[in-house]
Order: sequence, then C-alpha cells, then structure tokens
Amino acid sequence: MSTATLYGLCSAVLVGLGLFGLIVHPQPLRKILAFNLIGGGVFLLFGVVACRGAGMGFGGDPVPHALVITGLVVAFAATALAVALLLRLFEQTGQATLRSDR
Amino acid sequence: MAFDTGLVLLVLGVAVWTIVARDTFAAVVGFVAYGLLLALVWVRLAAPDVALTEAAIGSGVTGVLLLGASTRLRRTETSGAGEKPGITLRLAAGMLCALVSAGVAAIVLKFPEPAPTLAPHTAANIAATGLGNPVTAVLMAYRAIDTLLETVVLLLALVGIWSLAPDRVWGGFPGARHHADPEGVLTFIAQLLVPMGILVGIHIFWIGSVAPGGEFQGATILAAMWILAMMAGLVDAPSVSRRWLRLLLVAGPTVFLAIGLAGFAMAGAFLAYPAPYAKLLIVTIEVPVTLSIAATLALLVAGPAERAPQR
Amino acid sequence: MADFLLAAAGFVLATVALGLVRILRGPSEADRIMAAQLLGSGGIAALLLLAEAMSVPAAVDVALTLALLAAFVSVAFVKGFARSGADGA
Amino acid sequence: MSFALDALTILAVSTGAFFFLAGTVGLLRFPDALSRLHALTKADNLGLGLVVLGLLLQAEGSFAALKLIGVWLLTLLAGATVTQLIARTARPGGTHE
Repeated sequence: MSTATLYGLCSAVLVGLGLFGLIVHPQPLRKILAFNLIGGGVFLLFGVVACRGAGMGFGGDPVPHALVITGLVVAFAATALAVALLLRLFEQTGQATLRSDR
Repeated sequence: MAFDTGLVLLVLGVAVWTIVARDTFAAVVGFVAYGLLLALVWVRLAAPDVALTEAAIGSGVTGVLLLGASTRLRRTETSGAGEKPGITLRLAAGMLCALVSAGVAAIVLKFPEPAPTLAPHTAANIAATGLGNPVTAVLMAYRAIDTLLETVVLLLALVGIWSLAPDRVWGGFPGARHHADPEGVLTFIAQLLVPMGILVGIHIFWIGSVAPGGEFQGATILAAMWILAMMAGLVDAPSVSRRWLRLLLVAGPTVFLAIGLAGFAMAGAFLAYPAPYAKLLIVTIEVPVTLSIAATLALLVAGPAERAPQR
Repeated sequence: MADFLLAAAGFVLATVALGLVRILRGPSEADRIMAAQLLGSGGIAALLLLAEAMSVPAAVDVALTLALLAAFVSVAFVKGFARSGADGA
Repeated sequence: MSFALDALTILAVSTGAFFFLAGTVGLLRFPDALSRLHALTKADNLGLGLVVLGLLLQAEGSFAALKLIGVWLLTLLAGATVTQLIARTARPGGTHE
C-alpha cells in the first residue's frame, strides 16, 4: 500500500466518524465540530488525489491544492456564521438546542 | 511508512476523541490538536501551501472561534443530556456511517491508473504569470474567478453575522470590551507577539509568489494578531458602522473586480492579464485582497455587534 | 541523516501523543490546556525535523505559523478557562 | 567536519527527544497540576530548544537559521506566558485573571 492510499483510507474513516458525530450529537456546537471533522476528511481526500497527480517537478497537482485552500477559508466562514446563529439562538431563548417543542 | 502509519493513527485517535468527549471544551481541545496533526499530514503529502492554511485557519482561528462559543454555551451543557438519541438510532447511524466510510475507501482503492493530473498544464502556463509558486499561480490566474468569488463569500458571511445583532445595538461594537491590565501577563505577551506576528504574516504573504505562502495564509495570521490585540484589550473592536472599516472590507474585492473587468480591454477576457504586466497586476490585486481578508476574518470571529454605538 | 531525523520526528510525536492521555483524563481544564501545549511544541519540533528530513524548507514556515497560532490559541484557552467559572459573557 | 556536525546534530536531537519523553512522563505521573506544569515547561523549552540547536548545525544560510531561532523564541515566549497564566488560575483562590 502506498503512502497516498494510506492517507486516503484515513480520510474515509474521518468522513464516517464526522458523519456519525453530526447525526448522534444533540448539541448544535458538537454538530458544528463534527461537520468540520468531515471537512478535514474531504480536504484530505483532495490532498491524496493531488499527491497522486505529482509531476512536472511539482510535489503534487497544484489545482486541487488551490481548491483545498479556497475550501478551508470558505469552511471557516460557514463555521463562523453557524456559531453566530447558535449564539443568537442561545441569547434569545436561553437554550442552545435544536428541539422545536420547547 | 512507519511514520505515516503512526501519524494516521494519531489523527484518527484525536478525531474519535473530538466525537466521543463528554465535555464540549475538551472536544474543542481535541479539534485544535486535529488541525495541528493535519498540518503535519499536508507536509507529508507535499502540500506545504495547504499545511500553512490548515495551521492558520483550520486549527488556529477556527479553534479560537469554537473555544469562545463553547465557553459561552457552557451552561447549556447539562440540559442537552436528556436528548441523547436511543441505542437503536445510534446503531443505525453507526451502520450508515460505516457504509459511507467503506464507500469512500473503495473509491480510494480503485483510483484510476495513471492518476489524472493538471500539473503539466500548470507547468506549461506558469511562466505567463511571472510567479514561481504554482499554487498561487492557479489561485490568481487559472482559477482567479474562484478566488474573486471567495472574497465575496467571506463578505456575505460577515453581512450574515452582522445582521444577527439585536436592534438596540445595531451598528455597535462586536463582543465584550476587554480591558488591558498594564502590568498583566496578557498585555505583555500581546505587545510582544502582535508585532512579531505582523512581521511573520507579511513574510508569508510576500513569499507566496515564489514559495509556499500567499494571501490567505498571510491574511489569517494578520487577522489572528488583530484578534489577539482585541482579546488583550490593547485595541477595541471597531464599531461595525465605521466608514473606514467598510471601505477596508470591500477594497480587496473591488480592486479584484476592477482589474478583472479591465481584462476585457487589456487582454480580451474577464480576469485575463496582459502577459508583460501579469505579475504586477496580480500583486496589485493581492495587497488589498490580503488586507480585506484579514479584516473580514477577524470580524467573523468577533461576531455581531453586542454593545450600542456611542452617540 | 534523513532517516534519523524522520525517526526522531516520529518519536517526539509518539511521546507527546502519550501526553494526550492527560487531555482525556483531565481532571482539571488546566491539565487539558497543558497537554495541548505539549502537543503543540511536539508538533512544531516534528515539523522542523520533517523540514530537514524531507528537504522541504517551507515546512519551517509552517512551524513558524504554528508557533504563532499556538500562542494565540493558548491565550484564548486561558481566557476562556478563566472566564468559564464566571458568568460566561 | 561534516561528520562531526552530523554527530552533534544527532546528539542534540536525541537529547531533545529525551526531554519530550521526560515532559510527557511528568505530565502523566506527577500528582498535582503545578508540578505537572513544571515538567511541561522543561519539555517545551529544553526539548524544542535542543531540537532547534541540532537543526541549526544543518541550516543553510543565515535566514533559515534565523527562522529556526524565531520558532523557538515564539514557543518559549508563548509557553512561559501561558504557563504563568495557568499557574495563577490553578493556584487556590487565584481564579481572577
């Protein structure tokens, strides 16, 4: 097994783990954390694809690298917006829960 | 190979911890460690540009954002305990996720040979941009429209956050005012770290044209230093209705868009650079974009207005 | 030489990973922050060793960024930790 | 000459790695938070310092060396300050910041 494959399998497990946390955790902040965990796994998959595409004197295919950089920044923006929404919910209701019956 | 196996096990261990930790604060500590380890993974995958971004945004700034949120939400920790889904649902979720993992793993194992790559195209065209770093060249030339839209997305997220402010503090100051203790340790560290950090940030931005680094990484470091100065009470967060702040935020995307439109006249297409001036134009775009992104990222962490503007 | 440096990076990483048990066990949040700090400096050491072992000088820049951001996160840790007992706002 | 430098690098890096081990053992085995803090700072300052020292001997050019020292100084500074903040909060009755 090559190094790239090893990290590829790692990314597969990370996506599954993150998805599990996203479904199972009741607290929204934990869901946001889990979502970022999935993000890490998906970006890693891009990294593996890039690593396999090395050539022309580059250590990896620069196009997926650029995509991941863009993705990381956008993921941060989404996380910040989600956190702000959550804190506002908490301020408004005194609770941070997604249940609708309270 | 042994090193990589160990690193993978560590990453997975920290990820499991982030999911199963009972305490949210502890889970966030795990997430910061996860980002740090991923930065190491990116170096192993020969992607130092991404490693820089991961270290700065993925671990650092996201970590601070989530830490702040977990501290504020601490009192709600116990109330969520009764909502934990039953064992059946957990089991079903576990099966589903194992299935998804297995699917992704199958794709990884069945990657086509030889691997598809755009590296030759990048190598063939990089000379026209005058840049030495292929990733920066892709970000600023080949996928320039992505980068332009990204700066706009960041602004949209900030508008979204700002619009969450209640009416009574509309247009006010984000976050609590931190007061500097002139003899405090925090003031001391901030006074030393902020200038050093600004230097490092500019360095990382500047070498981006020839070596790993660039505007996003540099901007994130600058943003982190601004947030640090706010946390230490050295400076207050600016009121979100200040005109200079709004101008700073839109300066990057505006210059980017203007040069992009000028591409029609100069080179016959949107975001096309005439070859002899490509590097000059790219740097002209990068400087304001870096400043705008730095300001946007810092204000994204600062959150919506919480204190009324002074009359 | 490269092999030795890579092995040293692995050793440092494995060692500080053991320290992660402290994050798991706690008991206090100060302990968790300390374990994270140890992981931070271990990670930085591993990056510096990797930079030399793999001949990727840019990894030193990554280490520099990480050192800076680790300091930044630690300040936020301590601030959040000092406030967590109080009102929280 | 190069052989002697390599030997020194190996010595310094190995000693540094040993300090990381010592720091971890201290963090796991010491009974209370303050003595654990003591163990941690040793690993942080000496461990990383020795690794940096070993790599300095291999560094090409003064700018690369300067960056290595910069990394160490930043970690040192952050470590010392954070350590003090933690020590203050970990002390009984010292929860104010």
